[in-house]
Amino acid sequence: MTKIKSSLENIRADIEAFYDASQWHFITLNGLELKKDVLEVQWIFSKYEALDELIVYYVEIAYDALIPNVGDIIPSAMISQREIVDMFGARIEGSAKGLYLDEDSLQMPLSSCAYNVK
Amino acid sequence: MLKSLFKAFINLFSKPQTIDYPLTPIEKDKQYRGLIEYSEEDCIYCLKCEKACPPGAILFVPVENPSENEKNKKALEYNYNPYLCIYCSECVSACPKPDEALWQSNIKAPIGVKSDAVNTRWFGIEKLHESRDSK
Amino acid sequence: MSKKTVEIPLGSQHISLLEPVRFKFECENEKIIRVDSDVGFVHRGIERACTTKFKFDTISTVVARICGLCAITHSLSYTVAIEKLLEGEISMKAKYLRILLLELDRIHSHMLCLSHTCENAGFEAMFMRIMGDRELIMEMQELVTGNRVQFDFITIGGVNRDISSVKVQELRKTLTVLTQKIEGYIEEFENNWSLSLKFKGIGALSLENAYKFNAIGPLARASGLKIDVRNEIDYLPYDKVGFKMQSRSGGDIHARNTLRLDEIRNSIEICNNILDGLPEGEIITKIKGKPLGETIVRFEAPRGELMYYVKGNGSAMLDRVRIKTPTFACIPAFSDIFVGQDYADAPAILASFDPCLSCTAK
Amino acid sequence: MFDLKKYRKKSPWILHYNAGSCNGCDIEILASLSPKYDLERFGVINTGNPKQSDIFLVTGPVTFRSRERLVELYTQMPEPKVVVAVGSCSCTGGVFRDMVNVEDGVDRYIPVDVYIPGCAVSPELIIDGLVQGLEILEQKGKESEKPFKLYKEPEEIRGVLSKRESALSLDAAKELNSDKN
Repeated sequence: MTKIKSSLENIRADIEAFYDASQWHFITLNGLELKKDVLEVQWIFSKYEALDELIVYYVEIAYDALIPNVGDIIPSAMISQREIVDMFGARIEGSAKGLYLDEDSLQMPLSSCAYNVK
Repeated sequence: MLKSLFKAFINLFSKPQTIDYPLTPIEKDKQYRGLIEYSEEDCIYCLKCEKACPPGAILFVPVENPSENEKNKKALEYNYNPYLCIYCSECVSACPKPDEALWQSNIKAPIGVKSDAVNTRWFGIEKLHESRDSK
Repeated sequence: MSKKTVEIPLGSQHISLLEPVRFKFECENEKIIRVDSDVGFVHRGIERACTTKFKFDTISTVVARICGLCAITHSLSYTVAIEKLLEGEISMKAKYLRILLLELDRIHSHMLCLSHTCENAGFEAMFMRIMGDRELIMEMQELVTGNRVQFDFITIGGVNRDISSVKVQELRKTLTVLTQKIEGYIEEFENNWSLSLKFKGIGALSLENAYKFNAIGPLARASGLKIDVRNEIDYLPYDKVGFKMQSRSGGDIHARNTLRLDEIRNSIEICNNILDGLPEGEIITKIKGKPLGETIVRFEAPRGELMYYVKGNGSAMLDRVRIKTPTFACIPAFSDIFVGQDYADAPAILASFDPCLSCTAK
Repeated sequence: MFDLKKYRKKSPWILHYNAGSCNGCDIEILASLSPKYDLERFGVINTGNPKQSDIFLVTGPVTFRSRERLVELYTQMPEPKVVVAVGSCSCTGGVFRDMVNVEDGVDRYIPVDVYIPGCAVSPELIIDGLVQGLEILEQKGKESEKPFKLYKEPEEIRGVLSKRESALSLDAAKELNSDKN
């Protein structure tokens, strides 16, 4: 597992330059709460027909930062983006809430500032 | 065509696949994951099974007049809910005296009806359990 | 102007669906032109419970309850992740027994999918035939683990139950019976007129689209994309037990079904190899400590690649458990296949994906 | 004329809804319809239509999004009807008890007549539970035939719970709770 750090401005360009659909398989988007208001977002890729070759691009951001959408480069990232939006309350361009959660369920369940709407 | 006719003819005389279940009971293997059974005399009240149980189907709650057991210093009583149990046998592997105090039998779980109040009765026990922890 | 398209909902409760999922098909005459899906009916909040409610040594029974069909893959991926973090090494016998159960699980899951596709194509007799033979596998699983569906067979450091030589003999006998039955199915799926009419050339996914939408599992392999995680990992000795990559090139329902039959054959071969070369040794080794650090573990579930990301902080509670399930990653590909097909074929196409919604929503 | 009530017990039709289970119980329901355990011996057919069914099989702890559908399906079924909770998680919540997006058990929302424990339930327990359900179905059928009385004798009110009362109130359960406390 190789981890490559990127920044919020560069991440879209980095992924666009790196991603080759016939070589790399996009696995998923992962969110991780580092501190109370620092969120780590990871884009995980694996190589086809290679022994456990994983590449992880990650950024460390604040909760209210706007994460760029990579849905046009990797179409299958759209649904993972919606999950991160639901689970952490992060903001991603062009991704709406409501994949899993209802209005009366616990919002942002995986972050430490989860809250209930009454 | 001929082949399938031949097959149909064989099937006509072969034994049925269906087992005659409610009339003839199925014999269970010794290792079948059935009800968890408990022996009060051998229990040493270490509460390891309670901590290991993922859904919380084993609870020890305080009672006023417990049955006599010298190890039971806090006057606790064993409660088990077969409708909440997931039959994973984590409790048995956590128990310091498996096969004596706590073991997994190969008896089928019981079917409940409305008068058993399987859910609502357990809420009361959970409340008692919470009060034990807060003390 | 009158409206030219009509919206037809399917689900959340429907006779051809085992699980709650809602589709909204926008149809023009018979053809589907757009699909909307709602997959969140089964969301239970397991990822949160793994980090707040349960300690790390009981989670393997909890994550097994994410999905009843690939329960063993879930608990195996989680345990391997913890073993990697604790740097524990397990015995060869435990590894072999893990592969045995994994492959038995794959066989029964594929057979369920095949029978379900047949039922949705209107071939009730074939459904009954495959379901009847599937009981052979279920009996084997009950023999080895003590339960038919949720095994709780895998624990941190090895497996829970040993397998005796009497049981090995019985397993061999059943596998021989099963091989003959599978040969019968292959003939039926290739030659039967009503099955070919409903399956051949319908619901096709091209190789470019498989790459584009990152398809995985049988869906991708039926289109010719050679992705199989069993080929890309080294935690389990898959290369020693005779694993062979299967792939087809059609991409339609027929190709998916025949691919599944091929995989069942290969799995039976693997099971036989394991029973022949089962090494001696302990089935469980004690591993102590608390997980610290982060790791990614991938496994091939019956439906495709399953990924676990586990991060521990040195205490009994974990920091994060991220579960990526196969069906979840396939949803973009699914939606692409539906476009341009007849509405009447929708249930058969849906069944051929073998979707697992309880995995998807966790 | 046909005597419908007489044959209801001979051929109950079932409706199956998955309210968020892990699929384990659902495939076991399918397996119990398959040749080995053949539920069709009892006249059982799996229908997808709530308006034609007598027995409602629910699996899974009720998730937030499936609550509405569950109650809707229950109200669409004609009387008399029997609800069977299949599996530990639909009885009490099972391993999902107290998770964030889950209601613990089906009986928070609809009255349950038969509880089948097990994770996952084996087909023989499903058969046992359905046989139990058939008896309750027959009883309920008889009860619904009785003429509806506006005025009730005081003893009658105390002694026998009417069908509506037993369905809606959890009095018996509440008493049990208060005894324990």
